[in-house]
Amino acid sequence: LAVVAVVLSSCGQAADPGSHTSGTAEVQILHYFTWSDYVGPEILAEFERREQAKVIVDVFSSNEELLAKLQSGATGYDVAVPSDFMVAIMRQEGLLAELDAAKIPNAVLLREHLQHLAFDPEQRYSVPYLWGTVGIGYDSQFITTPPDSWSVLWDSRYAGRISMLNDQREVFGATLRWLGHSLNETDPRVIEQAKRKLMEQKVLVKTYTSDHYDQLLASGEVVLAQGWGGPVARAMKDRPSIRYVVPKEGGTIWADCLVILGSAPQKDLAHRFINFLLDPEVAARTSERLLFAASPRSVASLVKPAILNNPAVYPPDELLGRLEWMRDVGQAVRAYDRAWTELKMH
Amino acid sequence: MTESFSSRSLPSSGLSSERCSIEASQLVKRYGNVTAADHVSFQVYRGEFFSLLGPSGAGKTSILRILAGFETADAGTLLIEGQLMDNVPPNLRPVNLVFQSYALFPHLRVGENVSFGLEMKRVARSEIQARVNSALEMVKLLGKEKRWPHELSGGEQQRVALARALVNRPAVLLLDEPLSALDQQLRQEMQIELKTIQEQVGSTFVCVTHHQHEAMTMSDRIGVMHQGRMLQIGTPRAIYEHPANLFVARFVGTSNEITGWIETVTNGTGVMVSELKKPIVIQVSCPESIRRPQRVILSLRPEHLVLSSDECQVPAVANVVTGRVDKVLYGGHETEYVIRLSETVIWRVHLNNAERTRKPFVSGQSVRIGWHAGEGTIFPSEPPE
Amino acid sequence: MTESFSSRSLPSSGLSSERCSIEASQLVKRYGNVTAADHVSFQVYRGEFFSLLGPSGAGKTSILRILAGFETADAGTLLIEGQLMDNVPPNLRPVNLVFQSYALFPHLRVGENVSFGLEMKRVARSEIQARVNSALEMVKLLGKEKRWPHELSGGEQQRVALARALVNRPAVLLLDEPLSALDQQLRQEMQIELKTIQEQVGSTFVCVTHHQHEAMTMSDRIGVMHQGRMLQIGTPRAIYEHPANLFVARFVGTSNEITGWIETVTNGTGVMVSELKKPIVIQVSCPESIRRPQRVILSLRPEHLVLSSDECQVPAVANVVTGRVDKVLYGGHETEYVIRLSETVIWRVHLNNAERTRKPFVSGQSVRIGWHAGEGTIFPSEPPE
Amino acid sequence: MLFVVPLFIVLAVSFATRGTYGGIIWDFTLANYLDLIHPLYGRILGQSLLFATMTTMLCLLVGFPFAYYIARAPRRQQSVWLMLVLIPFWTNFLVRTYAWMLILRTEGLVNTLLVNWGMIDQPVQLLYSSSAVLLGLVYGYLPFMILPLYVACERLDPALIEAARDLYASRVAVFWRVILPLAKPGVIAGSILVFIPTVGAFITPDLLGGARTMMIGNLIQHEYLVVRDWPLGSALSFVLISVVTILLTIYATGGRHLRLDEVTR
Amino acid sequence: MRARWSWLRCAAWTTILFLYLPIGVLILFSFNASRLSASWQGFTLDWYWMLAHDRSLITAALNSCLIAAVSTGLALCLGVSGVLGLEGLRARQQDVIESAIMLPLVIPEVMMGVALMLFFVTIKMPLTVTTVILAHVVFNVPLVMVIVRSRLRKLDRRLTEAARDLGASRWQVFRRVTEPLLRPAIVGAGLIAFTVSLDDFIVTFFVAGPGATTLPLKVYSMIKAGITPEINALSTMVVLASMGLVGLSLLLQRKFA
Ligand SMILES: Nc1ncnc2c1ncn2[C@@H]1O[C@H](COP(=O)(O)OP(=O)(O)OP(=O)(O)O)[C@@H](O)[C@H]1O
Ligand SMILES: Nc1ncnc2c1ncn2[C@@H]1O[C@H](COP(=O)(O)OP(=O)(O)OP(=O)(O)O)[C@@H](O)[C@H]1O
Ligand SMILES: [Mg+2]
Ligand SMILES: [Mg+2]
Repeated sequence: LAVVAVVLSSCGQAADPGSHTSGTAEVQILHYFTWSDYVGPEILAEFERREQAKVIVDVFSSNEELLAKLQSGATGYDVAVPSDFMVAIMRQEGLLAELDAAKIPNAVLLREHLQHLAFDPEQRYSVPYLWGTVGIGYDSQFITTPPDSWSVLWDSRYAGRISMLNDQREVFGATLRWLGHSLNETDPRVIEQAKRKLMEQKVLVKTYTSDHYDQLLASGEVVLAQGWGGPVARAMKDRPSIRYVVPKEGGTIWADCLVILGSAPQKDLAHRFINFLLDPEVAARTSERLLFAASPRSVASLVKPAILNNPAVYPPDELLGRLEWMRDVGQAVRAYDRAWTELKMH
Repeated sequence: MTESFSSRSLPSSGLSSERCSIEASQLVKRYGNVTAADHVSFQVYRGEFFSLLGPSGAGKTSILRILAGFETADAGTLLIEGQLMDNVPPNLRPVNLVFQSYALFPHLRVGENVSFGLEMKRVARSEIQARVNSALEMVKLLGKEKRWPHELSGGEQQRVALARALVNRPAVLLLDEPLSALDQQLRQEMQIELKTIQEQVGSTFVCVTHHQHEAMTMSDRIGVMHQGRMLQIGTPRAIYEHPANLFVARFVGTSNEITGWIETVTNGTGVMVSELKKPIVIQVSCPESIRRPQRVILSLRPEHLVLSSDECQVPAVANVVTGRVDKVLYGGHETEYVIRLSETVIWRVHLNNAERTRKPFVSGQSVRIGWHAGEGTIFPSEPPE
Repeated sequence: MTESFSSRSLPSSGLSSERCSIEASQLVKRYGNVTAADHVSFQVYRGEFFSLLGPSGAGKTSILRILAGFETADAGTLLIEGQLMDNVPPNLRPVNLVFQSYALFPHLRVGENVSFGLEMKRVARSEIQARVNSALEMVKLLGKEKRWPHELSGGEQQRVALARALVNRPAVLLLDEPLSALDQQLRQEMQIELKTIQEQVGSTFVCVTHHQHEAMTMSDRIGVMHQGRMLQIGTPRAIYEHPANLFVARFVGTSNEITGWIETVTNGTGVMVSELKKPIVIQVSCPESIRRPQRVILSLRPEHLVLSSDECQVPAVANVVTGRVDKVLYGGHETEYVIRLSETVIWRVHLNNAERTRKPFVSGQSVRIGWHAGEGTIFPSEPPE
Repeated sequence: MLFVVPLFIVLAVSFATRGTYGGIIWDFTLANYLDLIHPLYGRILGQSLLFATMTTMLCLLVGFPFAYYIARAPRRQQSVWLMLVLIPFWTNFLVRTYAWMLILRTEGLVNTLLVNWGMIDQPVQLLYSSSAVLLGLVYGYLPFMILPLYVACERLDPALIEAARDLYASRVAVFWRVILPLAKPGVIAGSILVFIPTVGAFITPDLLGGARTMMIGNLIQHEYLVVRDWPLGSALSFVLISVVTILLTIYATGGRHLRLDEVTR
Repeated sequence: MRARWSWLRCAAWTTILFLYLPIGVLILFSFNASRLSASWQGFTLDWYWMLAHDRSLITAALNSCLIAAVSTGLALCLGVSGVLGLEGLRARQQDVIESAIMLPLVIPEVMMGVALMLFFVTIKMPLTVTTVILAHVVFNVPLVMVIVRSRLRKLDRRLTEAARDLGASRWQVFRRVTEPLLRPAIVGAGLIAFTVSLDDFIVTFFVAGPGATTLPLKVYSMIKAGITPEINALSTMVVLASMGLVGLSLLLQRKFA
């Protein structure tokens, strides 16, 4: 009983974060709905100091969760950070507010390949913020000849030392590229073909995971991992022999974009916040901490060379041509879904 | 006789209610198909010690729970202290109940248990103290206030329960099998103590028990219950010496029985022929109600029987039967002899062990049992129930 | 006398063990600082009904649990059927225990409860059937095999527990307060039944009880325990008529006591001067052990006392004291009179209610109590304990 | 109120259809249920049920001695034991699971010890196996088994055990013939509390099982969140609920107790 | 009995070991220099230091405590009163109502979450801490009821009757007799409920509104950027703290008993 009592009392102090939702304080309050750790505490502090505002960060762990929530009418958030394909969906679902370009001067300073993207041609709703690629992280100690094709994931020499992402689109995406199709293939027959390939591969795969392949690489559990650049880069810290490559068949490019929600209570502040995050020097810091590439042109001069030259974080320019954006495939998703389920049950 | 007669009188016989602290008439309580109380009527006079006596399942507790207000009667009326008790909740009734197994609050100390009722009634602290102490003193538990219930012996717990009820100075105190959990020594002491306390506080006691001897020693009047019906109400002597029917006769004491036919009846004393193997003639006092010839059962109390061994002469008694000693149950101050008159007829006779000189009867020995003319009670041989 | 003497003999007195089914010597059992059994020694002969009698907390159950093997004695030796029982687990002992609260398996039907032991012993199905039936028949429960324990009355449950133990034909049957949960009527029946059953099966019964009368009526011999010590072992008559000390005298029956000084002793009969307000001279039979002058307590059994009202002449008895009737407890076949001799001295006398003619004594009336010379037992006034 | 409403909402949703970008379009259809008539889903469900059953068994195996022990321990200690059982679960589930992964993986604690003790010369693959999943599930839901068992055992009258011993029952016999039957209510309650969540579990299988197969839990999760096909997900959930309810009813009535409270009595 | 006893004790301790093995590991790795806790890279206290300065994490933790505590409290009130209410009814009604209440135990979490979210949205209730608490109450009440009810059934009805007889109103009976006697069960139920709601992710996510981020939400969303040993540090603190509390309460018991 004592325990319960103490816990209760300790939570007395915890009351304040809750009470912020009532938003009555004279200082403006911005609700930032994002991936955890996407914004460093010191950066927030800086913004708050500058704007005399308060930023409350709420977190989600997948684009779909974000969507599910907003679709069902959750309100109160100002700025969110959906990934590219999700921006498209949210736009169609009318969840986004139009951006006022004038209020985001930094937005025009983005790298070219991040401008006028298919999911938001006129850049009316979103600004790319952090971006990166999906490729292969491998341990150069075991794999002496640097792989340059997705086919290495089918190489039986590495049986049981391979990890794949636990994400149907990415897994199929890689396969489809390898087979010379688009990431966003909707033809059931092609998907079927990819599925068969993956079924062959399954015996070699140690695990499908999207969250801890960095650990696996670093600890040597696996020597080949399909994954995002960032985590691979993280693994390099613990195990320098880790390398990262985007195969010649090409792979996914992704970008998490800053958007303002239609239901945002604080649109002005939101604009200023976005602009602030896109400030090259702020973006650079974020980029260094998260090991994802930042979108502003000028970060190149600001991030440490070590990071800048790490292909896992900043893809070399010659690569850009081979990358493809992932799009929502509409009802074809059921085909993927069924294929994925069958793969799992194979 | 008079008592035993008046005792049968029901409330309808308009006793002035200021003499009564409880008037129950035609109470009915059913549980599903079981009838726990079947048109039960009785009165309890102010300041009297009234007992409900009956075998397990007779409906005693049910009646008590109706009085206390935990059950509501399906029919009938109940007055306590002259007030109608329909939908008066338990906590507002001028009665307190001492539970069969005490139901002391395990999480409260003795003192707190006793003071509970007073606190509920918002009595002043100081007064509470005083009354609790006096109550504990009355039950000889002063100084044990700080104990926990589980640290007390059965007898002590029983007394705490008593104190907890008494401290509220209830008009009526209800006790459900107050002594059943105690061992014999304690039991006998508590019987006397209870009686004494009742005389001290002078409030009405209604006590449920299935212990015939207990009921007799403590009570002013006893109501004998069976299968939810009230069979007889009267003083201990009345129900023992003039039982209303065979069941009562058997329940309130040892009943040695012999069946036979009434032959002739001349002004109250009749002649009955037993149904034993070799029929014998018995002189009985029989009520007018008996039509003859009729099959009857004669019930004799053991203390009216005189036991003698075959050879030595029988004392001057009118009626004699012979039997064989089946068992000898030595009981200290008295010995009980189980005697077989025939295959089916078994009698039990107590003999006081006073004369150490006289050699006791032994098992297997054949004996004579005699009694004076007119002893015992006659019942029609097919009892109402 | 002889019995009472032989009864005091301890196992050390080398009784041939083939006559004994239990030989316990110097058993000691401690719980923390409580000594539940303090060098207890006793023997139980084959086929006898032995009772352990004592107040609550005397250590009876502890002894029984040691016999059954649930507790191990801290010291002392125990032989059952001539075999040493050191670390023999309960399930391998030739004894069965009938638990104080029956401990019937609630998840098994009556029949399954009874057959449990046999199944454990891997007895053949067919035989099990037969034995279960005979056991149930013995306790008059045939036809109730399919009932659940909670569907039975207290008495029936008790009999099931009995059957469950008997069906195993144990050399020794242990019973812990077998009748304590029953009401008086059932109790008396079961007492006789138990005795009968024991005679039928002829196996040894060891029965724990704190009910003095029960112990006496059922047992061949009784061991009286108090505070973990065995005070006296003997036949009911022996312990009742020749109690070894004051505690036994008080525990096994009513003990009317009077303190005084032994003056002269001439061949066995002594003269004692009471300590009442006006001292009176009493003739007593006193053992040699008494040195004189010595302060002693004379304990008298009620059945040896003759009650008479002041005015009418006293029957020819040697000793007379006077007192005042304090309470009259009508008990059906007999009436108990609580009589106050002085402030502190209170006696209890039973009178048989046979002679309906004689008018009973009433409360407050002053009476004379007389008894023959040499009645009663003398104890040194500071008892050993 | 708050308890039943969600159920009906979902029931309704399970008859709707999916919008192009997820979401719900309210036109009545049985399509979702028809889609489920496919051996694939059958296998998934079967597998999940199998896992849940095994988990429940293991929990019983591990939980019973423990519960019995604390039930017999001195009063004061009992509460402490219970707290000891609960405290680990005040840490984050994901973190706990990660800890297990650290323990189980190829250079993990277990392998290292085994190798050092020379029981095995080659690290064995413990992680990403169904046994790992079982382990994780048992670990995750043990308390829900222990508590009811404890309640049941604590009520168990020691005199009954002694009675059985006195009637020639060996310790084993005592357990099977007396203790277990009497603790049955607790067993059933525990089983229900463990079985239900384990059927729907999805994180443990993903992390410890390497997501190499799919549990009904994963599938529902997947449908709701990844595919954003709420109608299908709801349909799935409904099938699951009904199956589980039926199974449990059978199980419980088998033990002559149906109502949960009965069960924990 | 000895033998059985000893092996039981072994079993018990093994179980405890099993329960605390991962805890030990995560405590260990809370001192590991490596961010990935992939391998041992040397001792450090950095994570504790970072934890101390990570506002969002601490907020989340406190949020969790708050929500868990409040919802547990509510669940206890509802559950206990519900149980007492049920006692009054006929067996048949009891069954019906009860099975309705037990539903949340059977519904898959995701579904539960979505359903509740839809529910709140339909009744135009803005998602806030409140909604989270309500949701937690929904799945905690059944747990509480199951546990408390089992105890209530063992409670001697005559005790409450005795209280009534001694002049206590229904409320007084509860305060002075029922509640104290049920306390063990209530505490037990509270602990379970607290544990469950402290660790709930799915339901919470759906019904959580702005500013209502709990620890599990935080942790799960850290996956993308990588879960840092800060969490281990936090968990360590939690475990040690609760251990301390238990010890404390023990001492207190000793003192008063
Ligand atoms: N709550 C109840 N539900 C169903 N039947 C009941 C209930 N209470 C009592 N009865 C039945 O009513 C009858 C009378 O019960 P009651 O308890 O009044 O008898 P009693 O004289 O008190 O018996 P005992 O001496 O064993 O206490 C019994 O047959 C009993 O089975
Ligand atoms: N398990 C135990 N732990 C501690 N003390 C005990 C234990 N069992 C018995 N005692 C103590 O030993 C003494 C004898 O107990 P025991 O049960 O043998 O007495 P008893 O004669 O059976 O009493 P009763 O007639 O009440 O059953 C008592 O003082 C009791 O408190
Ligand atoms: Mg009763
Ligand atoms: Mg005992």
